[in-house]
Amino acid sequence: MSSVSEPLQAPAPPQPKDYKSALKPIWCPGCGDFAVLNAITKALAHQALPAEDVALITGIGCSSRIAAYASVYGFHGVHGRALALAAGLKAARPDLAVLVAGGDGDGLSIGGNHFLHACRRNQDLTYILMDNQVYGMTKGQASPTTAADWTDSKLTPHGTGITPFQPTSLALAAGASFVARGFSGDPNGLAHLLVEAMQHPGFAVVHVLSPCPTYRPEQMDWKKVVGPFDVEETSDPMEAMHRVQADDGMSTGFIYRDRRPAWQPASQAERSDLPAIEAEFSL
Amino acid sequence: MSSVSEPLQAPAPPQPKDYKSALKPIWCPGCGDFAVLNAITKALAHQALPAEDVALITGIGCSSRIAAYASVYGFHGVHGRALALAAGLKAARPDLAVLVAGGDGDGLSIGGNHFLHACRRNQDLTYILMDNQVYGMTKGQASPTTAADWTDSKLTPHGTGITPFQPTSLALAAGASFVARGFSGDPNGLAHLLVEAMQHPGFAVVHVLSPCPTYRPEQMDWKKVVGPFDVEETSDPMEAMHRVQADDGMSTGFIYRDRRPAWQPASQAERSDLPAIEAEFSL
Amino acid sequence: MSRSDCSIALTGSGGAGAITAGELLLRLAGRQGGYGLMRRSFGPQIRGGEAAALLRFATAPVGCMNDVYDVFLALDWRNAERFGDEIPLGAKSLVLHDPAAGPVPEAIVASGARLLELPLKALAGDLEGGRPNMIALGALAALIGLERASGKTLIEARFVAKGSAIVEASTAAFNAGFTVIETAEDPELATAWRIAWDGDAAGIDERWSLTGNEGCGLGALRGGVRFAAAYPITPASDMLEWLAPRLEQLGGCLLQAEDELASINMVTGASFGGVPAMTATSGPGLSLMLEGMGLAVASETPALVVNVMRGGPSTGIPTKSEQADLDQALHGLHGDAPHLVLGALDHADCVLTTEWATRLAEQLQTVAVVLSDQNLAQSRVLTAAPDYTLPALEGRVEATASDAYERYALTESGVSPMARPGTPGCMYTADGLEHAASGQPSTAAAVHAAQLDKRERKITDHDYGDFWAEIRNYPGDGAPTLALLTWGSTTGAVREAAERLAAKGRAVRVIALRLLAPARPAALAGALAGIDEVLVIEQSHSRQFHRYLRAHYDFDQPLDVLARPGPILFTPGEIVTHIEQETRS
Amino acid sequence: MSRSDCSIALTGSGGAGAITAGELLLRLAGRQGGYGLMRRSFGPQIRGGEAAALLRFATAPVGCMNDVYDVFLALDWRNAERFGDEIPLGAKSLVLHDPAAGPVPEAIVASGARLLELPLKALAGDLEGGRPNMIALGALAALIGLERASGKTLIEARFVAKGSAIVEASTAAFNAGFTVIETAEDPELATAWRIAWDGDAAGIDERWSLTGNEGCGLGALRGGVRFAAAYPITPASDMLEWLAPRLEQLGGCLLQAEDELASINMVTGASFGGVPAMTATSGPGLSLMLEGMGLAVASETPALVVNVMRGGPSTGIPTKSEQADLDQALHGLHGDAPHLVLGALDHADCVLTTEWATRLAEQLQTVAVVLSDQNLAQSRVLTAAPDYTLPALEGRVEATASDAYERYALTESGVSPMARPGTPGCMYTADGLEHAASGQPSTAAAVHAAQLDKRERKITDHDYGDFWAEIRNYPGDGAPTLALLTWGSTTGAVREAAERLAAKGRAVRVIALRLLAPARPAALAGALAGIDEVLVIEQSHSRQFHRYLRAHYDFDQPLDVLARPGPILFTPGEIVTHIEQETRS
Ligand SMILES: Cc1ncc(C[n+]2csc(CCOP(=O)(O)OP(=O)(O)O)c2C)c(N)n1
Ligand SMILES: Cc1ncc(C[n+]2csc(CCOP(=O)(O)OP(=O)(O)O)c2C)c(N)n1
Ligand code: SF4
Ligand code: SF4
Ligand SMILES: [Mg+2]
Ligand SMILES: [Mg+2]
Repeated sequence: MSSVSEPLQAPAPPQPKDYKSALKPIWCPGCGDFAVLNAITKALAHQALPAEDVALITGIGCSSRIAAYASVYGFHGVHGRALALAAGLKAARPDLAVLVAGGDGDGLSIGGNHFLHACRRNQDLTYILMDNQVYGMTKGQASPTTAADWTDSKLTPHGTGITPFQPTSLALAAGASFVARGFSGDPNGLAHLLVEAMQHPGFAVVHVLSPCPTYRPEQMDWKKVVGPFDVEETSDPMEAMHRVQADDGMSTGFIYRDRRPAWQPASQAERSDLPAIEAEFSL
Repeated sequence: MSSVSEPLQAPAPPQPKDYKSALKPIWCPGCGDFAVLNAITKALAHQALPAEDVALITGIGCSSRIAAYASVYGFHGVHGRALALAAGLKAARPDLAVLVAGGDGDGLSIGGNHFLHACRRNQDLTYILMDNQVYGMTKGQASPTTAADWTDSKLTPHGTGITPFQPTSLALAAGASFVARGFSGDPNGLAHLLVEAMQHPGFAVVHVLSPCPTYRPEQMDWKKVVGPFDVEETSDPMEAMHRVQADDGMSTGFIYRDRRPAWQPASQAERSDLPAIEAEFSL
Repeated sequence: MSRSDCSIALTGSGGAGAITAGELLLRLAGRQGGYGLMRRSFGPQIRGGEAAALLRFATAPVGCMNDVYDVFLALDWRNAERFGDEIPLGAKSLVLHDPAAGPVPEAIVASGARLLELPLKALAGDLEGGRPNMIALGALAALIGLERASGKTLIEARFVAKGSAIVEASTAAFNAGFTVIETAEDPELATAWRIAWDGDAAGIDERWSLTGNEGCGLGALRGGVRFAAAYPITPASDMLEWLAPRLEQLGGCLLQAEDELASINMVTGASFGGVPAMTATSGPGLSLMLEGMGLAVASETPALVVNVMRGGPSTGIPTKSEQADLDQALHGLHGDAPHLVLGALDHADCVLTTEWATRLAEQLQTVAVVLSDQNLAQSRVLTAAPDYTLPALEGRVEATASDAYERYALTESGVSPMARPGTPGCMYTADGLEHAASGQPSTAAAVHAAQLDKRERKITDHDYGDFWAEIRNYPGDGAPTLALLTWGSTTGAVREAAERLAAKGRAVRVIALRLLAPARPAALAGALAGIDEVLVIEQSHSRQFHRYLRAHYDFDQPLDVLARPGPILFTPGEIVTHIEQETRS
Repeated sequence: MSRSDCSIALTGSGGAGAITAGELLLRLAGRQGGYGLMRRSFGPQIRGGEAAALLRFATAPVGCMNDVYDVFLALDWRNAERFGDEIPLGAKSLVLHDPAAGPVPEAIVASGARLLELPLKALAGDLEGGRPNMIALGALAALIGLERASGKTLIEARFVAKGSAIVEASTAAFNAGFTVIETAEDPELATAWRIAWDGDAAGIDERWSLTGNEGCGLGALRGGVRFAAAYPITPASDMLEWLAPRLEQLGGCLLQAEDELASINMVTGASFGGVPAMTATSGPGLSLMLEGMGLAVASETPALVVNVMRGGPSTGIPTKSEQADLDQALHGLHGDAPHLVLGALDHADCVLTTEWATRLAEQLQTVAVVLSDQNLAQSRVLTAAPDYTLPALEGRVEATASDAYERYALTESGVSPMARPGTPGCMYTADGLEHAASGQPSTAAAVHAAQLDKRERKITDHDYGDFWAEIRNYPGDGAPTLALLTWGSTTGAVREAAERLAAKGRAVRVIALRLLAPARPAALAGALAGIDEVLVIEQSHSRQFHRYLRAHYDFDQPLDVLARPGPILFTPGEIVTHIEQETRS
């Protein structure tokens, strides 16, 4: 505690590293997820958010390990349920800034239903979908965003033969009110998107291309093809849908933003108390 | 068995009633689901499909009870998993015609993930989504297609406050190759859609407006507002998306059809046998 | 001649109003100082199908249906045979039937019950807007000795919103029915079914009308729950519907989730945020929650799960009762995942047990499963207002700002302070991976063992006081040597069986376990002092409770078992007969 | 001096190639007529982190690791301390270390093991493209008396695809390592760790190299499985990856599902279609499958679920072994849902048990859960090719066209003919709702009881013959009075402990349960004849197996328990010590 006689000083603005935990990531060298972590801490520092007022909720996967690497309140939950954990947390604690992060498997395979319903519910959450088009943690199987002809998994030796999802299209069709795409190769750009996503009043989906050099070494070439969208963001969902459908999935930037108010649990009932409620049981 | 001396006669063409089971439906009087059952049996009769070569797979809900009312091979599974049952059945038994039916709760709430993935997988299945915008079976709660301001459920006394899903938009965004909308008030039109859906090579979604007079009595007015789309079907998914977004959800007819081949499990590997496989273990 | 107990079944086809009449009759009896219980039963049709109101009235509290119905009134006979199983009749039963409804079904005639005509249609025809169910209400009210005047008051209160014409027509119908019985030639009608409402009217103000679902909902609120997330399922939905508006009134909320996978995780998320949280479901939903419950156990996040049991397995018999989710509640989680399982013993006990479970979950930072069942959940009882004092519990131990905060610190009790998000300096990551005291993931054997020990110790070492079971002696000729060991809603019938045995001179002890896990072997051994025979009574085909007792308790006495599946509930007579025929002593 | 058994640990940081060298060493020993076992262990990093190859070689089959490692070779010391728990060393151990890798860690020095320098880096530097791991391979091969020539052959076979430069460099490195040991001054090096490969070479052709995951996969194929659906999960994924191409080769298929809710229902759908079907998963996935398994039980649809246990609860310790999903496999379904649970006893037994489970599920129209664990699943053993004859099973009883077909007919055995879709006249609806014989939903008490009885009877009344357990006497001085009762992969260490006790004169009987549910109390009572003390051995913190035995079996003997959690596996010595210190007789 500072003694009374010390001169008052404005606290130093927080730095990104202040939001990092002491834990050493288990990620492989070169994994895109390192940069996502950096972008998150930058975005938090930029907003100078007190670390204790931020929660980072994840599922299971390499990407989902990110919760423990940030020094905020974290929950490393079970596979696919991060958005449900976060929905409960945010409804109970609207005062917290709640970030959710996880992989393409976590969010679109096992967690697909919660993704749909989170988009529809439009709670004030920021969802960081770390897409490497593979299940990294379980050693390289196809995910819902993997190209149909990717044959490197022994589970699907001829490729899945199934057209991948476009996460941004799904988000739009399901009703998300903010959709953007970032790239781990551009952590500053990503941090900027994250700041805006957090400022957005409703459910914000940030689709992040985050390569897995271990199981998708060819993704190391993403840096050659990723670039900004050549159009501005829109508030027309159909227009946004057009753009993402026309795109090769490699353009980054803001896609869609509709500033309608976030959903919150109903609170218009007249306040009562337990004795009054119990009185209803009397004959 | 007919004796040899009897004159040979062409078998009478099957009638819709031949596809009905002896079981009396538990549905409330006036429930739209009766007409959906009629439409299914008409569609089967129209195609003169041997009843034993048809399977009807459902989940749980008033609508899902339909499996037992048709005299085909049926599976009345658990809540939300009909599409998964059907995916396994069709992969194992591609010779069967497999229909899947269920409610808006079964298909879009608890079963939402399988709906997404069935659309993406594009197996040759026909999915009849019987939408009454309510959970009938559990006595009237809001479903994912219920309007945000519907206040008749005690669970959401001020309405859900959440924008409903557009099932057809979701189907399109997730990759379904056939999308249409029918109405239980027009069983012949619905039967026609079902025939086409069954003929379609891939995953066909038929969104059926099927009123619940018990918990949504106002839906009895649907017959006044439902009418055919004023445009032809398209094979352009964006175009289709436009139409369903512009529509009030009450237009019926074909929406989208893409005749790409259905997905089937891989079978390009050279055939082998168990002894050869076991030989791999030898040192 | 008057009696202290009368059971009535009232049936009718869709829209006939049997349930409405039954509910009014129950309320009427309550107003007159009586106790009672009402179950509802429906045919398979979703709505508008046949319905039965199954009622029991008495001058003392009742916890179960009786062996035989004294009175059966059918508004019509359409599909009435469906309820045959549920409405046992005997030679002393009275069947009131409307000649206009056609002949009495064979099975009912065969019971030997006395048949008496009650011309509902004809009487209704004489009255404008007169509804047969209100005539039936009047007749039954008169039969069991309720006051005509209170009928009027009640009908007014109930139908006032529907306008005065309805109120008047209903009242007239009620009166007409009442008069028929009052003025009947047969003097038996005026006396044989009349209950001696001995005016416990002073206690009426402390008398509640309560369903088990309401009881659990209230218990959760009393325990501090301010967040719920759930997906509708029979027979738990009414609890959720009761809770939704009331949580809101208390500044909390209920989220309708997309499925049970979401609801349990929403609960865990809210609880992580510092708000006591719950969900309610039934077997199929509980199955889907197990992974999420395991996460709450491993991450030491308090969570309340109320499971209202219905007939199983799978979709089973959703509208009927059974006690067969015990195994799953106890053992359904993968890995070694110690948690709390409690069972509510009766309607009022739903309040106590659920409040206690909530407080235990909060204090012990684990999952508490409360098992109720369709029997309690959807029946309505007239009962004394719940009156209990729980063992003192300090509530959730929260962490305060600290530099060296360790979320999973190895404390003596096994409970480690839990930081509420927003607390500076205590940031941690809750984890379902095995973790060291800091929360950091670890695969080390010593860490794993220490955390497994901690999670078990905090639960097994806790002092649950006397609430782990209800233990009552029913003294007969001498001290009891036979103990009836049961749990959950079966307790109602067991208690009454014990009373009857005691009245016949056979002393028994009833031990009804409220705390199912952790097991309390020392406490049970103490409760069995002086007992040389134990009969386990449960409603499960595979004897789940019996197996569990064998696994976790040592008995010096031989264990007998009376176990069978639902949907027909145990009656006191069935238990008495079993004991008289099968037990040794 | 030569030995019959030698344990070797080989560690290295990411990319050092410890695992590759270990695999080659195992294969080399197999080619020379030896038996052996290899486990792999990794640090937390997803890929490229430190790795350990844990090996044991012997002249007779081995089923577990030994108490202490005889040889520890570290390619480098980076993070090697992580494996400390898993690599116990003693004063007789030999540590081969590269002086260029820095000082030997304290903990290893403290073990008192003999330290010997092996200048890997230096030797590698002398060779073009020479990799230290191949030098280590050569050194270890020489140390345990393998032939230099076969090393060359094996290296060629392994690296041929990588080009001749790699083959040559690797061979040269192997030879260099081999020579270092061969020419070592210290004569002990040439003899002390040398195994007397007594040329069981005749049997090599019947010798397999097998992991538990491969064994389960093969067992399923032998049982007739031609459809699989699954969602990847550690440590079951390798089984799926083994199955996918092979199912396809046999005309079947494997579907990668979106989650486990889907996979179990896909399995049920395929099986409903007439194709024997399976899934494989681990704890978290099994949790999600329980509702679907209940549907298969209630609808009487055969289904095989292989659950490869890992450390729990929740996400737990995914890469390590534990036997703590037993409770869930037995009791995780809601309602009364009888089904089969089997546990594989060793690698080869994975084949037998999984084939048997598949055939039982098909014949009895129910769910069979096979429990394996990470210990078996991901370790590789050199074993005799599985050789067994299962009890005759007629397979799925199919219905033939009929007018009066009843899907759930009440037969004496409880098994009712199941119509394959496509069969005319037998259309029915499979249902998870309780149903009458016809399949029609019913809530009637008698129907429910009859169907519950049927579903239980078909399982409990089946004659499982002698396969329910492996029962072996290990004779010492006299007949055994102590029985070791165990299940699953723990059997390996228990068997070896029994051998050691017997060798010391202490006779014991090992009873390893292969069929866990239904319980076989009469059979076990028979197997316990002459026994007056029973020790239950299991790898679970909450003694799940012990509790289950208490619940379902009667013992005349006192039951002792040796139970502890993972991730460290039991060793024979630990069990012997426990028995010598704790058991009475
Ligand atoms: C219920 C359940 N099923 C399966 C798994 C195994 N599992 C762990 S992570 C993962 C997928 C990871 O993929 P993704 O979410 O894309 O994350 P990444 O590792 O690629 O970052 C799977 C299938 C699990 N932990 N739980
Ligand atoms: C796992 C599970 N959760 C909840 C339920 C309860 N439940 C039965 S049907 C149903 C919803 C029915 O709605 P929908 O699918 O729209 O069918 P409808 O009755 O409206 O035709 C619910 C929630 C269940 N059977 N299983
Ligand atoms: S496996 Fe891929 S996603 Fe996982 S840590 Fe390694 S590089 Fe990253
Ligand atoms: S509740 Fe609604 S959906 Fe269900 S049967 Fe009745 S009308 Fe149909
Ligand atoms: Mg991924
Ligand atoms: Mg519906």
